[in-house]
Amino acid sequence: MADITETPIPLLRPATSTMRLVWLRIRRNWLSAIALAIIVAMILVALGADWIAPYEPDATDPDAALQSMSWHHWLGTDIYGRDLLSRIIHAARVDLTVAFGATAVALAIGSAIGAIAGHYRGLVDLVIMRCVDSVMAFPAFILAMAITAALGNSVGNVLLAIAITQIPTYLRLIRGEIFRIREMEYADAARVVGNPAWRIMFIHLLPNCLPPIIVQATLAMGYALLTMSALSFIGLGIQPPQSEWGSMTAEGAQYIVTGEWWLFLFPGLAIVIMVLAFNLVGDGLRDFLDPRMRGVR
Amino acid sequence: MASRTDRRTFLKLSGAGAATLGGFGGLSAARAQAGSSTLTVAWDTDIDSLDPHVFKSVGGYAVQCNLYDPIVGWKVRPVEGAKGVSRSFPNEFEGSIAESWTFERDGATIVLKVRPRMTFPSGRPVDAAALKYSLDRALQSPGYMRFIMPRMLRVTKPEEIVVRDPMTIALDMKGPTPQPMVLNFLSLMTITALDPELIKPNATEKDPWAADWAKRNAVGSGPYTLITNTPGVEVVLEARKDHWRGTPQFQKIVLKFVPNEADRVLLLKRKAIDLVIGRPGLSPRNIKTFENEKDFRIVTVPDTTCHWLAMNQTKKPLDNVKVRQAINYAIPIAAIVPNVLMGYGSAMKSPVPALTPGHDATLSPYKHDLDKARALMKEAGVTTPVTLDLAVRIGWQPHEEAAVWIQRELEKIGFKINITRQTDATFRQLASKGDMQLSIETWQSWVNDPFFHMVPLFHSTSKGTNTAFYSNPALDKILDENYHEPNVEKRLAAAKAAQKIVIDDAVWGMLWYDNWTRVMRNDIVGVEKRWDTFDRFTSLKTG
Amino acid sequence: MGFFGYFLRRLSLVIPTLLGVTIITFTLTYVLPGNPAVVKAGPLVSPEVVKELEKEMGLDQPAWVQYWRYISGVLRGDLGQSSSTGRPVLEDFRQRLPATLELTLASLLIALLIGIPLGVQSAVHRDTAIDHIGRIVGVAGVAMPTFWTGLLGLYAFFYLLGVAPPPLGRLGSGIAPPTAITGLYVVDSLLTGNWKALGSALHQLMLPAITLGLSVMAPIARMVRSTMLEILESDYIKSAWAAGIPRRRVIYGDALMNALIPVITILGIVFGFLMAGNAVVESVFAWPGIGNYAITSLMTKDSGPIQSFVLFVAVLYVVVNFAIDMIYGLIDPRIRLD
Amino acid sequence: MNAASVVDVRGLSVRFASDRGEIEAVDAASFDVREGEILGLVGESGSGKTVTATAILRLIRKPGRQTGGSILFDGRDLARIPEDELQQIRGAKIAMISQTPRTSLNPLITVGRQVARLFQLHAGLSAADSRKRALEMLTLVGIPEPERRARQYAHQFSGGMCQRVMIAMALTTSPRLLIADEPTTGLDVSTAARILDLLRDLGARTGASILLITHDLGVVATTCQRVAVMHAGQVVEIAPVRSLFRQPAHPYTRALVRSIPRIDREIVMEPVPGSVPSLLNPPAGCRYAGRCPWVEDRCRREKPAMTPVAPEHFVACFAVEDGRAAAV
Repeated sequence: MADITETPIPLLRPATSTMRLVWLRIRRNWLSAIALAIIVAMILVALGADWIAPYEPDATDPDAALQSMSWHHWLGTDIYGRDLLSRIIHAARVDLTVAFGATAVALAIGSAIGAIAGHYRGLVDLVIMRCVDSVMAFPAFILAMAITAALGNSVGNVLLAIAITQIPTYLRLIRGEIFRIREMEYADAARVVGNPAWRIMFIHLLPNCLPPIIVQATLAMGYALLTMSALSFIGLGIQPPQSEWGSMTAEGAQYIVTGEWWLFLFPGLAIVIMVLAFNLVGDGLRDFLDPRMRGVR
Repeated sequence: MASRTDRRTFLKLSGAGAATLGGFGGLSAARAQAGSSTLTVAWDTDIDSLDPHVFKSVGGYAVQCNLYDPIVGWKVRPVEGAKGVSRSFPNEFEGSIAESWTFERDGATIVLKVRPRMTFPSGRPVDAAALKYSLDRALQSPGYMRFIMPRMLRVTKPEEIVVRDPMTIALDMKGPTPQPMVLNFLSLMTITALDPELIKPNATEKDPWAADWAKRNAVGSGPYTLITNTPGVEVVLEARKDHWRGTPQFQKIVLKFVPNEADRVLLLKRKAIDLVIGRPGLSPRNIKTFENEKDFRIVTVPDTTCHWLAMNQTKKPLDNVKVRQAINYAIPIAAIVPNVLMGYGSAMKSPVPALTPGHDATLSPYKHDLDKARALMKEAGVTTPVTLDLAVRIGWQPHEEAAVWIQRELEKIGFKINITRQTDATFRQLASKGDMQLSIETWQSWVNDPFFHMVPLFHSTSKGTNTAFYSNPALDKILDENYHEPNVEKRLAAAKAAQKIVIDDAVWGMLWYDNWTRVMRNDIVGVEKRWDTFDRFTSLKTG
Repeated sequence: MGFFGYFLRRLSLVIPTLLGVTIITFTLTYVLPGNPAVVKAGPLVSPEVVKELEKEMGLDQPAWVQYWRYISGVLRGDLGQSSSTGRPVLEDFRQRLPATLELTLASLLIALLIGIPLGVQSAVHRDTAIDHIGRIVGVAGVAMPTFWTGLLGLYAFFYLLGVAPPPLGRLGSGIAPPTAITGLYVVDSLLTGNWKALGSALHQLMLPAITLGLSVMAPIARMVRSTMLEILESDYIKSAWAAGIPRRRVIYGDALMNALIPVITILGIVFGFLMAGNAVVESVFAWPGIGNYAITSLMTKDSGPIQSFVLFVAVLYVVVNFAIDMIYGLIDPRIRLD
Repeated sequence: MNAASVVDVRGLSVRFASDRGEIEAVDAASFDVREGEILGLVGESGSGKTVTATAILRLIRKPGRQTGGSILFDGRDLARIPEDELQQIRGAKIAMISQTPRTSLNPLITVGRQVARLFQLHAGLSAADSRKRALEMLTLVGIPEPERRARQYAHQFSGGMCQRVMIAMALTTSPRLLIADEPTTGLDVSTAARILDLLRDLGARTGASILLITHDLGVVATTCQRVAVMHAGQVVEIAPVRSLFRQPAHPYTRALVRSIPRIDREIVMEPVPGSVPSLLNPPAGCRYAGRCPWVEDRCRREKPAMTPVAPEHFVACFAVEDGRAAAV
């Protein structure tokens, strides 16, 4: 029997509607709510880039080169007279593709290998975990740098490089959860009743793994954006004609000293805002999904 | 004062944003140093080797030009209408290690008279014996001089280098050789005097020319000596007190490694450095921002650096001459020169640079004419849009910008162009393997001679540098037969014939010749630009 | 003997990891495009010469032979040659490592000095404005690409305001480095009482260290905050309150002491971030460390330094994490004495 | 009231804010602890005993807060004096030992140091003197080999030993009131008995009054002089031990007494019928109404006041007031 010292929660009875609770939590986490709205908005902008962007992203106009912000070009133009806003909007596609793609790939590969390690245990697990240790021995960015340098800097390779650095996280998460479930008595009981193993895994794995995975994946997308932009800065980023915010910022860096600061500032801001949004949503989700935090206050 | 100028410039450039930050101008750390004896220079290269006889980085060559003396030198004369700048002119030479020279055997032998009382920093004399040792080493040590010397000078064995008396040395070439070619070759900083007494103790059985040691140690007789070389940080040179040219004003040269161009601009604008050198050093767009700044001076003179659109003839449809001609008609060079080069360059009329003997600007029919280009495409039978990759090197800003202009025009005549950006090394590798389709290439010949220039670029046997993979036996024949033709008139006529073939075959998509441009503190004069484009600090002074 | 067992257990994991690391670095360089022989030979030589060079450099051997040569070279301290400086990579590393260490340690110090109080205050004032601001500052710190903040800082503090020195290395121009003891200019100038060099070294270090420090401060602040929250709720803190221990001492003594133990464990991760950030920040500020070296080499496809940098960082990362585990074991009596 | 009160709690209310509304953890609780006595505070889990104790030291943390009442200590209201003065009282004049001795000691500080620093803090002794006094104190609470044990850490101690250390810490400065919150939870029976003996013994020797919080009426019977019964945040009955066990008045107390196992003093209690009501927006009346066999309308509407049923014996129940309870 727990005493009241811990928290007064055990005494709670559902006295209010679920909707109200959700609203209360959003109100408490208004920052995360705004961040989520930004992400959703950015996804919509990326999807509708062709309609939203005022100009073709690659349409050069030498007469309008290096113009500052104006009614015609809200965020100015670059040396080729391309509209910066349109380019940022179109670049969102590449950035979000890599961010979501890398996370999805890492999640898929990580879960699969994690499940194998968890299922076979023993030697297989040992070998897999030593490989994971080796991969994790590299700071993520350094590994991504080495992989991109080796494979060449296409969207696919950058995506893959970032994904590889994230695999261990999911792999260990899934593996650990499988180990935990195997230990549990009710899994044995369910097996006796005749449920196939995968079903037991799936039923018990999903609800336990999902919250940390969602939180992890959200944060990872922010890191993916940062990694990509840093790769671009050191010259390993995505190549034209595709542009992404990081390479745009890196290119823009050449122009700050000559006064064309917008080329550096705005793509960089796009990264900052998106990473900030992913992080805030991740933090918010952590609070929201972590059962220990639920209901306090 | 200086800081105020900076602020005003910045305010002008960036408008409202700066106003809020504006109050701190007085904190500037500008260095007033007229008459100072230290010159701080920014560059973007390390020194990979100090051995004159091996192929090396720009940094290696640039430093070597100040640590060694050439045997013969390119003479410089003031450029008219420009303050404090001189340049070399075709076929004008001056004495250096060789005070004077004469030709014998109808030009098959050159006799060099070594400058008297010339010494290495060690105090040992630079004499015929030292020169003989150095030339023997060039011919025999690992490195690329052993390939180039027999080709150009037609000296293949040490026995052909003869010491006649302590101050006289003769080179016996295979036959009569064009004199300017010989003198140009002897003006290269890679063919110089090394202090034999420093090399010899470091030689081993496996390494008889001490190639390992020479990589890290300078043994020249030049106006400067190397004090420190800290890769990635700085290189410090100090002037010799006893050099035959006299003592330079700048006693100490500090070359700071600044890999990022934006940083170089920043440092120069803040006067943390006096001068930016290197290739490209500063790109035209950044140079332009210094045009109206009274604290800085831009020195710009025409040069022999060629930039062209390389078309790999092993890739369809670039094997078709009509397609290549069409591309030449589509290149908007008239727009690129002012908009990309900001005027710091000029349109290419021939693959042989305008300053090179034999250059003929009248041969090329090409000018921007899309109708003509489309007609040629039609004649070539190319109807469906053709997709091609156009590769440029990362960080070569004019190339990246020009690529976009070219892309736009080529797409108007039936191409779909993907611009790809490669690091320098990848670019070079793809080019030499023949994996490029279109790329923007550059070349500068240290020896200002049409044949020296054309052979590596267009001769069918020139692997690696003939990036078009162009092969034309008729051209090969002209180049081979006239490379060492001593008759000046005949040789120039052959150069013209060769040029015509190359232009008619539209081997290159002709782009531009660069200007040689330096931005520096406004009180620096005595700038000298030679054919190899490397800076000599000995002539620089304030005034 | 609990600690010794713990030491052995952890050590047994380190060795296969290091082996894996070398295999990964080798594989990555093996497939790295850019033929070192072509780079070395220069443009004017024939393919035959390149072939000859390839043979000389052992590039024609099968992968496993090359790996064996690579690993035995690494064990002998032979990291190959750099084609851009023409020196053995090890020598270049030795020259540049102090710069990197100095920057890394300074950044870590800044991150800890800001991150810990920030985390503590956020936890103590949970859900108040202080907490929210702390959280935003922390998250914003990680959300900004370091090269972006670095360049902005350079532009503002060097170019516009002139309070930061030019990004030209570790000492101002004309200032001689202090007598080398540790290689860290700040430490050496302190030890030798060279105040001029100290001032200059700190001045040069300021902007890059703050840039890098801010980027890794957030995980520290976040970890401190969450462990502090947990610990402030713990029984022993409650009993400390009840025992009338003064507030500051409870928070910054009893609670923080316990909160710092988990923080030590994330220092490994922070170190990883620092090494990664280092490369970029060094490149922005032309800081003469190994990160800048690697990135410059990336441009010139100088494979020796890149390969060695990646290997070096990974090994260092493994060693640092191992050391952190050991420190953790030494500090926490629950591990040390069991 | 014959003897002087050390602490007099009057109408104490404590509330916790939550997503769903206010939780009234303590509702107008009143009781006093007298000079030299051991007062038992009993009730089921969640009845507000610990919150009450925490409130006395004013250590209620957000989202909780004291919403009413006063806590008179030496004639001053602890709820209203400045924090720095309170600091002088906590640990020094009012000490507390908790139900979780093992986790109540700082894991990173040696046991000896944790005791010694209280001497430094509250008695202003030098480091050396504090150390000496700490060893004496450890000896006093029955720690064998105190020299060696003082250099050890909490995790090297058993639960009982930890509780002895806690007691040693609590008594360093001869407090006037010692709050012992379930001091025997988690200890085996014989250890628990010895800890209680120690408390009783030391209480008598140092003259400290003890507020013993427990859910075990057996403990109360053997240790305390008087007892206060709490239910759902309300004090429902206060009486001398003898009187309470002989004639429990409140229906809840009756149920509690009935639930005591006969022979041994196992800590587990027979459950009282029904469950503790929600403290979230609780009804206005008696909180036992939902479980009470004698409930009537008035119980749900009004709150019964404390009324005497015997000397020193007070109860808050309309049924008792009305005499209906006696019928059972």
